[in-house]
Amino acid sequence: MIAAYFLLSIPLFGIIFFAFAGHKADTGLINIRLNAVSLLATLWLAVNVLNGGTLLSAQKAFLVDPFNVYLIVLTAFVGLTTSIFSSPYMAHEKELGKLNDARLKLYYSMYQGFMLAMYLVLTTNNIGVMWVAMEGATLATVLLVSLYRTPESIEAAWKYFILCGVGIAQALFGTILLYYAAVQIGDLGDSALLWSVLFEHADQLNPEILEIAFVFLLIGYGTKIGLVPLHNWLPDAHSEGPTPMSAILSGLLLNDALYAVVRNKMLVDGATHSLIAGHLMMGFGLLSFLVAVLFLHRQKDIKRLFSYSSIEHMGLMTFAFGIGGPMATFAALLHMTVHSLTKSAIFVTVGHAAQLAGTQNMSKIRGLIKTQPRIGWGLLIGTVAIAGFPPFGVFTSEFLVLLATMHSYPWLTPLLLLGIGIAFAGLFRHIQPMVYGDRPEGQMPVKANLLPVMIHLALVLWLGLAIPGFLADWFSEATVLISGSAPL
Amino acid sequence: MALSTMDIYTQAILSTAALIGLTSFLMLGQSRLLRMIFVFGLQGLLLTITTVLVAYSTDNHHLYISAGLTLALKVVFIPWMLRREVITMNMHRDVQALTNKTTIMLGGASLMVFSYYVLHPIVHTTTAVMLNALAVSLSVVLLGMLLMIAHRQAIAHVVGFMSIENGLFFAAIVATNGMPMVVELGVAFDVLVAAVLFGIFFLHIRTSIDSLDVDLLNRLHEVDK
Amino acid sequence: MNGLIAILQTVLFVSLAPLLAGWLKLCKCCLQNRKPPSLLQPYRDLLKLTRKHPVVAEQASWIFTKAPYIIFSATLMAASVVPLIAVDLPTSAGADMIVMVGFFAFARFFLALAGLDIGTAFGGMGSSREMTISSLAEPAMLMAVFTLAMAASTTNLSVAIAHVLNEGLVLRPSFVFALFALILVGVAETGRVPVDNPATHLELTMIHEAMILEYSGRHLALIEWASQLKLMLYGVLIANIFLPWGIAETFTAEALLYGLLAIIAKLAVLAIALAISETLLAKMRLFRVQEYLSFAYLLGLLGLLSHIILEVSH
Amino acid sequence: MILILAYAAVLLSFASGLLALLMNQRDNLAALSRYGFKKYPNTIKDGQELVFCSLDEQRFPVLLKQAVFVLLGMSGIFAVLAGLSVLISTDIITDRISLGLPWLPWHVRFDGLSGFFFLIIGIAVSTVSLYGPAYVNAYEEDRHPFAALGLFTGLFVAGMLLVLLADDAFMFMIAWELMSVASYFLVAFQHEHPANRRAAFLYLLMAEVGALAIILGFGVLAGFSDGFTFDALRNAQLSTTWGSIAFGLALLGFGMKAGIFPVHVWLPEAHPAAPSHISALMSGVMLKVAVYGLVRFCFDLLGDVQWQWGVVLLILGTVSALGGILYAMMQPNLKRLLAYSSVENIGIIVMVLGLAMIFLDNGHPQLTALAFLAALLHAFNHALFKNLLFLGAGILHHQTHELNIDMMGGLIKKMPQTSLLFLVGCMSISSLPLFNGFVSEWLAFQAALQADVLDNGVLRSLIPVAAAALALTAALAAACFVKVFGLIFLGQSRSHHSEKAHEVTDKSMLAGPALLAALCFLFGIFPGLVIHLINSVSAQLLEQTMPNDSALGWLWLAPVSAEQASYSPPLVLLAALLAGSATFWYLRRSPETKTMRRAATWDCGFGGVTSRMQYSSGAFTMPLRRIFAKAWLIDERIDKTMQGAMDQDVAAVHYHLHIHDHSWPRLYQPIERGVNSLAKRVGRIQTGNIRTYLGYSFVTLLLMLWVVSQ
Repeated sequence: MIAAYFLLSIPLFGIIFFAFAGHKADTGLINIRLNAVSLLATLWLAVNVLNGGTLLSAQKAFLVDPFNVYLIVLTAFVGLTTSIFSSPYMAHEKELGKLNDARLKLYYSMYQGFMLAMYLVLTTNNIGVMWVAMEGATLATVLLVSLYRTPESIEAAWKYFILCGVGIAQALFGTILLYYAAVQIGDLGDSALLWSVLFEHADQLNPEILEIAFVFLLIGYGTKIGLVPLHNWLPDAHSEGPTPMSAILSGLLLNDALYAVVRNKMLVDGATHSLIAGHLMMGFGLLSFLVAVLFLHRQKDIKRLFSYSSIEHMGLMTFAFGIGGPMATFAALLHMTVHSLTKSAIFVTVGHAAQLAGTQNMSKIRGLIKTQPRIGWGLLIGTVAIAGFPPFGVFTSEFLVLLATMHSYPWLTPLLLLGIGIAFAGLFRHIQPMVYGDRPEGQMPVKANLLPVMIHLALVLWLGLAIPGFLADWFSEATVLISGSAPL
Repeated sequence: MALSTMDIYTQAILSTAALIGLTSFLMLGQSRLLRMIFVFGLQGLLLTITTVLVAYSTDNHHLYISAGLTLALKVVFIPWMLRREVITMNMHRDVQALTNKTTIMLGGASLMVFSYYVLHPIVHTTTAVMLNALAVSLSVVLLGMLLMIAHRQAIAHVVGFMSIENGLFFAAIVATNGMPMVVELGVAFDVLVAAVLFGIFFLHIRTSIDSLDVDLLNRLHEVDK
Repeated sequence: MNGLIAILQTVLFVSLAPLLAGWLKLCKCCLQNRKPPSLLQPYRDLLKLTRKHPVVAEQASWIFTKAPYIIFSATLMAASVVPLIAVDLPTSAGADMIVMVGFFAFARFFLALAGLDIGTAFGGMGSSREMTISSLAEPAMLMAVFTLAMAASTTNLSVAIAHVLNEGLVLRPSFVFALFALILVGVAETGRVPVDNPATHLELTMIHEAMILEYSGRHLALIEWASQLKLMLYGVLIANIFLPWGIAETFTAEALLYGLLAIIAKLAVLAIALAISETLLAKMRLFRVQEYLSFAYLLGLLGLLSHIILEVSH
Repeated sequence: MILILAYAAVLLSFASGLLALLMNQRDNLAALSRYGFKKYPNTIKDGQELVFCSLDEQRFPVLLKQAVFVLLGMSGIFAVLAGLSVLISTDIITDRISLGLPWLPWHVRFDGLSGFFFLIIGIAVSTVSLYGPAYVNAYEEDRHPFAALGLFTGLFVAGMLLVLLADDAFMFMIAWELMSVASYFLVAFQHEHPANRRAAFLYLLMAEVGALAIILGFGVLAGFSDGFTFDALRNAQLSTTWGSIAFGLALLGFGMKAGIFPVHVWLPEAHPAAPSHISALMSGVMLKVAVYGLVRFCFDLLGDVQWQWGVVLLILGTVSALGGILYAMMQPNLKRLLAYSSVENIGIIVMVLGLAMIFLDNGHPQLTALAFLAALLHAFNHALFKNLLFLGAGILHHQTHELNIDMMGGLIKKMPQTSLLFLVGCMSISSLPLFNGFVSEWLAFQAALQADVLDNGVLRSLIPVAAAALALTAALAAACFVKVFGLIFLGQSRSHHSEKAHEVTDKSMLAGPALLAALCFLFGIFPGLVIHLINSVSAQLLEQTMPNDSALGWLWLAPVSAEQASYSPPLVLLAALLAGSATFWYLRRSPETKTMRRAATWDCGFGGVTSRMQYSSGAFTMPLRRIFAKAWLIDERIDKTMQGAMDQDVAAVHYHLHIHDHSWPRLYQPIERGVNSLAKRVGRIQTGNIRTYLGYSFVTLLLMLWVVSQ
């Protein structure tokens, strides 16, 4: 458990440190180091969990079980690789004069703040605190969205702030209802908000209240996941903020919001013994998936494009969790992992592409492979991966989702397939012209660090070809935890 | 059970609940920003009173702290900040006419009914007070959203947002005698930060579009005109 | 023994082909009351040509010079498959009717290439038209052939003919259709009026002649001979498939002789019929040919369907 | 042991791909080796010499390319060996690779069917790798990096081989998509031309849609069984309806890859875009892998086939065959033409497979085996001659920088060897006797002619009609390839490039095609060799072999019985040679007429026969174009530019002819428009007004609350 406390203390230190020294030349490096240390801490934590099983801190304030521990490691990992990418990126932005020292300070300290919020969301056992941390994540990132102070970025940030604020407020109402239901059992006292306690007494909770509570929680956290029709803030926020932030928003924030929903769903299922929660999630997921897929076709801004693809994939995961069978859950967990790896890798390449073309407008970006082969190929391969082509991991999870759907709700499979097909077309009709062709005038290579991209894509490839034993055990333990039985 | 049979504490709670609901309505119908802010402060005050009541009746001491926080944040700080904003933007004179006010008010009323209807299933597991409290707070939440949808001023949006918070708080206090301390503090902290951020944002928005009308924030759309 | 007879029959085929051509020309002349050349005129022509010194166009490649041999031997192969005077010969086992059609295709392929080889407009025109017509004629022909093949449940020509022979006189509607189809196709494939006019050298109308315009000497001889062979081959097909009576089933001298006389008689009659039709009919426009051939195809199809619907008992 | 050969083939192709990646790493390699030799100076000197001179600036790329293709060739040879050995040993080998999902490792199964297609791929790949090095030298490294080409070629081949090995749905799909994606990158290899980019996009899109259909097909089977291994799927008990649904999905999926009409449009776009040796692999082999998929799915996994499916295949096949060859005939671009003719040949294969299904469901196992054999044999033959022709096209493009056949001509004198090889290809593909194409069509006819054993009158009349359509197809194919060979190699050269053209200097480029041509001829004369192999396949798959009447001896082909039909290519060849040589000798006996006199071509006395007078491709096909006018969208224009007094006399006449595919306006553009308009509608919800957004979540909240409170 010390690992958890240590883990939480690192970003806390980072916030304060960068608030004062965020503008120094070597800040990027320090940021990388901090995230590296966090990653080590999470690995330590993971090893503990692997050996000792679920960890529960004193007073049960923190809970680390197979479900969230791998998300914690994933968070730390993506945080690290993104920081590796962000240090040359932000340096370049500063050279371009888009940023000044104050904003760099803000950026770096908020980066750590965001990481803190994420770790807190994942490690805490108290759903109230989980809410607080989730709100904290919004507050930490909202200023990053408007970092460039352009009218668009401010507009995007405002929408992000208001919509997520209102949304998350619903989640708090849901949490209060949960607490209310828990208090009714009596004799729980202050531990009535502790997830582990609630999970034990789930079947005593009042089902009617929990159903209503779940609606609020789903709407609230669903706004953060970016479920249609609550998604409207997402493309704006992703496209207007600095790219590293888009990468961590897409790669981490959405996942953790989904994590929160799933945690609460487990309680609700325990109480209601009905499929209502699952069906709600399936409905939202499918809607988001199909709508986002169509949006892909109309994008002009490259980062908007990929934020819609994030919505699409989050929709798919929500759908899969909604189905709730062991295989679907396994698939959803796997998809969480591969999606955040792939998507953050893509955002890294997209960031560099936008830098070397000097614009995010896709009709202006051309001939990337000829200009800077690594970036071009990175973007192309990343898109191939995210479009769900084997042997990349995204295919594996989508395949499993499809088959799970085929088993439980066969008549929904054609919709999914249609969506995947349209999504593929939507992505490639935009990506192809950008990567191929001859290089346009005055498009110069930029200093880029594509190590993160390679690592991420390599990992996704590995997951697609073979899921390593320990990870598989992890996933299946989490699956058992969530869906109650092991996959096949 | 009849109102007369309840103890004075419950009656007080119920009446504050009613008053809070009323304040939400007042805000919804309000076309002058300063008055809206004033009413919002009033709502905060009512909330504080409720908190104190609950704290006293259940002598739950940490609720006094949260009462203090509410007072400081929602009665003093936020109204003061918003008021200053209005003055500097000198919007305190212009009346922002609501489009079809009556429909909105009717909508608000039906929301009240709706929230009772939604929460009705839980009545058999609880007392009427709880039902009322929850229904009122739910309707306050919904009215807050309606307020944000109806008004075009960013300040009105902040007021709506905060009154949603109030609704949540009311539910937390009355229905569950307050959340655990850590959560209370966290929420209060978030509210504080949010308030500060709102302050910053007013600045940015003013500088970018030279107004606080959110309808002017519509560059990022995907409707090809 | 059988082998010998088979070879003998093939030799007969080759040697009789010019005679048939001569006889046809003779009949036509009589009908058009011109003074006919001698019956043996075609032999004289061929002999003359083989003695001549061949002249070859400059652009011509080896395709042009080797094509005549290929064409001739392909047609010869086809001829060797068809029972002329006797059925049940080893040669017809080596290749069935489909292969025979294949041989025609083979010959045509090289004829068309030869036409293109010299690089003149005529050659191209000829081979284009030839390929067009033949590609329409082939399915019609196969339809007719399939009718027979299904009726006799074999594609082996001599077995099929034997089958028809032993079945005795059965009036099959399918055969009537097939017969007409085969006649139409034969006329088209051998380049007779109304599809093509072997006598003309008017550029715009000629098909077969256009391709061989550049040939001379022994090459021309071979090609001419091959086309005479083809004509006779169709004749023999029509004669022996649909009225096989007289063809030898036992390899005794008199049977064979009888068979020979029979086939000569049949061919003579057919030639007269052809001569009459050629005298009466005029050559049709090129783009009427597809109607003509699709009619042939239709007949073949009708034959097949009537066989399947009327004659197969299940 | 046999499996080891198969694995070796896969791994070698992977290795060749990875080796190609070293193309840009010359400096690092040099540094590494220098470091290595500094570390261990006591290694032999000449070894160092060897390494350094191989790492030399000029030599390195050449050596590396050769090495890559050597590995590829070895993989091909191993594939051939593996295929042959499994076919001869006629046993089924299964294995598991601990990759994939934790509870679903990759299942491997290597049986006769896979072996046969291994053989096809092996032959193609080894010939291509003979041909490759000289061909790829034409690309400049900076514009078309060899690394990408080599890598994806290796992955492509590996993918195809893995598809054949797969024994569970998951591995099958992975291998399948690996094949698709790798070939997509190869199609997009020369991406500076917008047309190629468009082709690549279209190709990948259709591959994706097809793959989704296949997944769904597997899903249907898996829905009725436990697990995704093929063994489990075989045992799935499907109702006829679900079976038909699965069949339809599989047909769509595999048909898209195989290029069945009307989902064939990617073929003519993608094949010209790819480098020629790749189009050879795609057209010659990848389409066969799709056929393999269809056969595996229908005959092996689905098990009890319905004759109605057979009818569907029969009709689709006939349409594809006719449509393919008709479109092929109209193409001036050689590789487009070949691509369309692939559509034709796939059509024939599918049609005969349909025949097999019909016979199978009507309980005629022997005839099933016959039709099945005809189909597989045609697949094999098509792989041979289509490879040959594509490689030939590559050589022509390499030497003349032209693919438009109207710009060639007279090449037979400039490139004698190439022309001979190409001629063999043309003769095989137009199914002339003595060549392999004829044998499979002959067998197809034999199968079709057995139709009157069927009870169903409709089928009995339908099948011969299809057979006649097949005849028409064959005849048109002959016409088409007469045009191709005649216009490219015969006559006078029509352009400067073909004027200057000469035979390839690097003979290794001819070796591949030569091998293929030899095989085309060999299997045309001794089809028994292949037929024997295929028999062992159908023995495994259908428990039934073709009753080749052995009374006549192995030189003979008697599919049903010697009575019914027999064909003996060797004897025919012998006789033909005898006859030919006899006449040849006889006619050229006299010494004075032995020689030929060369003279100017007859020019009707006008003088000056120029190459412009020759028939062009458009002119050659004009009669057919008028006859089958309905089959195409013909856009034919004649523009006159007038001049002189009152613009009365004609200065120049311009003739435009564009032939379009019906399936574009009928099928594809509507879909595209539909998606776009739908996206436009959906786009409206992103209004940009925050109050609207709040309204959304408000309404959603109320709705949800209402839902749960029901």
